Amino acid sequence: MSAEVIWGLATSHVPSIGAAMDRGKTEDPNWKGLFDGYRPAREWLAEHRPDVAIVIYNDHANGIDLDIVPTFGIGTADRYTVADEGFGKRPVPDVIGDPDLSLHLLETLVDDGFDLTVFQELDVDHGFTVPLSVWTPDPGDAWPCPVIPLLVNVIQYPQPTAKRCYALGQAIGRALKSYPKDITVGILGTGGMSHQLAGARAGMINPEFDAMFMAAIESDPAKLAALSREELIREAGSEGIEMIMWLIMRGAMNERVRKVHSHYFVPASNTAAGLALFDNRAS
Amino acid sequence: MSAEVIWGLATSHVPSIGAAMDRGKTEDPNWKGLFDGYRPAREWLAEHRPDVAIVIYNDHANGIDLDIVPTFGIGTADRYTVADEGFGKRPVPDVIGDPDLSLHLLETLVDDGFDLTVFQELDVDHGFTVPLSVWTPDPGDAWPCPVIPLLVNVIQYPQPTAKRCYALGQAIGRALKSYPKDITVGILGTGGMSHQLAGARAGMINPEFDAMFMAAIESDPAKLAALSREELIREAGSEGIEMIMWLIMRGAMNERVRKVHSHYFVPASNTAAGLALFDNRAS
Amino acid sequence: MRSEIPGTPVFDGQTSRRGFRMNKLFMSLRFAENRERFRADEGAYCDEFGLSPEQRQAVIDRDWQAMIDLGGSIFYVYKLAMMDGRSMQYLGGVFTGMTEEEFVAAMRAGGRTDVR
Amino acid sequence: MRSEIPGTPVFDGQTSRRGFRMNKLFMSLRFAENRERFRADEGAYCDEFGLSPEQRQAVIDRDWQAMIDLGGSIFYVYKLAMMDGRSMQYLGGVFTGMTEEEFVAAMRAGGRTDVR
Ligand SMILES: [Fe+3]
Ligand SMILES: [Fe+3]
Repeated sequence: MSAEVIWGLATSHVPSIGAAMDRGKTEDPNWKGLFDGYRPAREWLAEHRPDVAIVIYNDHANGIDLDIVPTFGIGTADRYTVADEGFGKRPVPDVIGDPDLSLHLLETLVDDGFDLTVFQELDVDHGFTVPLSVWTPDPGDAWPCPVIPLLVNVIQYPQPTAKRCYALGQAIGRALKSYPKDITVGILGTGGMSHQLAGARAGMINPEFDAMFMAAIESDPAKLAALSREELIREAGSEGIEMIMWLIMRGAMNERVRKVHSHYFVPASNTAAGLALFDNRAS
Repeated sequence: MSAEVIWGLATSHVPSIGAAMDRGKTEDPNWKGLFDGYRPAREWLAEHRPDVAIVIYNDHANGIDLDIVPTFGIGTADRYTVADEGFGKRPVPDVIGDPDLSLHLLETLVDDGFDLTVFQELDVDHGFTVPLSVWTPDPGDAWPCPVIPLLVNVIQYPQPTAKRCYALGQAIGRALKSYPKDITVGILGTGGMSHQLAGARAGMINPEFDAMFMAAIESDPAKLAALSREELIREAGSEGIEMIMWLIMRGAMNERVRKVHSHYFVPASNTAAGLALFDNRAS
Repeated sequence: MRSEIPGTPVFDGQTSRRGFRMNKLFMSLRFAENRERFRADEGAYCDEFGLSPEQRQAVIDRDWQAMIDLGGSIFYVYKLAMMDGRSMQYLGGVFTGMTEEEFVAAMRAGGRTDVR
Repeated sequence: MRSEIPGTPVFDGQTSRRGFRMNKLFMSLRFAENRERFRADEGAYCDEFGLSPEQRQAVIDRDWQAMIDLGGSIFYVYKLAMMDGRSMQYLGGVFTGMTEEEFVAAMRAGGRTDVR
């Protein structure tokens, strides 16, 4: 028996993507190109609902403060409240967790030498809910399945290295294989693509780097795992470094995956938005 | 240039040891044996004052709560307040930190694949202040030098493995060697020795295991690093597992160390109290 | 997979989840104003923290063993004991069926070396 | 050892230490009652959070660049901007010497691909 990753979804988590959906602006000329590009992925995902999902994301001054900054964190709660980020909660359902799988991951990963921080209570912000909305635009009263948050520090230097993120993903893959129940899992790596919010380079976009990253995340993740923090910040921008979270997702998948769909769009507010959906049952 | 560990001190951090000192009971028949045994270590330490100290400890429901439990944490503040644990603060000085060294350790250790949680604000409890008092019974207005807290989860299963703790210690040793200033460092590993506070085994003491641990921490730490959580809990008690923190201290020291003094005493309230002082300049 | 060790409660993730609200209550007792509010109406204070009926009863009854069984961490439970002026040796006695004096005597005699 | 990347503030440990109290203030603005208290007396609110005189002035003047220079994290600074009804594109304009419209136009034209 084991938990089997059936798909991996890499996607930006820009708040304005959620806001565009919440305000019914997805057909606006400035947004239509983005949301049209999501459609094939959403259709495929609707037909491949997993038993549990894991969302790899970072918080943006909503669920955790700067007095305690964990490199990696995992939620073990049975419920996660949607955060009020200062303009009211997003009109989306709270998140049901899966404490059994959370604790299995925690125990296995700590044994494997990953120094996770355990969250028994956590409000989840747009970094978490926007990817769920990208996956499931109309959740109704509940998201398609229980979801486990895996938090990564991408805001405060030193972030975990790309190499460490990839290794964590691989360890998650191993941990899922040893789960003593037969379940299917979807895994979401969030953030990116290139963007920088402050400084004289604010607004920078690097389509060549993004294209390289989009190709390599499928076929050569080890190449991305070799990037230093400095290279990531230089090429993808001070906030684009958050793409290291895609590597955690990718590490949890098989060596060979099949790309179902990908999409690249500029801009989602100040950001290059990317989406890539991979079928883990490549065979 | 480098930061050089000049000594390592392993010591219990039982609150009643601090209370006995704060209340002037060190000459009481029930306590005298413990404090007399500290004297040779204290005398040696008074003559070997480092520029900075690192205290490896765990919090006991005072500085952090169970909603966020980090496996490993490091403080980066310039000051740490002594916690009020519910009976007023201990009458000891607040702790001055060393943010430069903290941040050097943080960046080096994260690069080395340790997933630390960063504390910018932290109240330190008896787990931290009692070892300082064991080292320096009369600090006056200030402790002998700045001190950096390194937090370890020993309360909530899964604790980091003994192996991981020893590896973290070794990584701390390497990180200190690369510090771009010439300073001396004292390192304190706290907790233990055998004890169990709850359950039908409450009050258990295992002098044979403690003697083995005391000998091996000097000459064969790798043997201790191979102990499983289950072995530690069985042999040292559900709270005695905190002796994994001694291994972090030991890992940061040289392969060969010279024992200056050690002492073993039962009981400090419900605990076997141990002290071991090692000179890292064995030559 | 963890093996059980007889007579040894292990505070693991499921235990911590079970005891979460009760342990939060205990931690709040670090502050004098909370201790006063608790003393003034223990039941109401328990309800405020969302304790289960069993946990609420265990707290009010000072049923220390039940608090541990219902997810209490000994370090947190001890905050309540301290408030009551109880020592860790008193609790040790409760958990082992001894009086505090007997438990202290056992510790001074070198600890319970027979139960390991 | 970190190499500097021109035009790119990196929010590292020393920056975070410097901006700690100011960022705490920004985070507090998630809550309506805090926004009201802040609006009622911005200086007093800054003092309550222990901001340095420079940080206090930067906040009151809405000197966004100074807030970043004085240790603000953009995600935290943004909480204040949101309260003022300012967008991230407006801030982008401030940091790059453009109007909000110019910045939005640059993004819609594919982003600032010339500054990387
Ligand atoms: Fe983000
Ligand atoms: Fe302890």
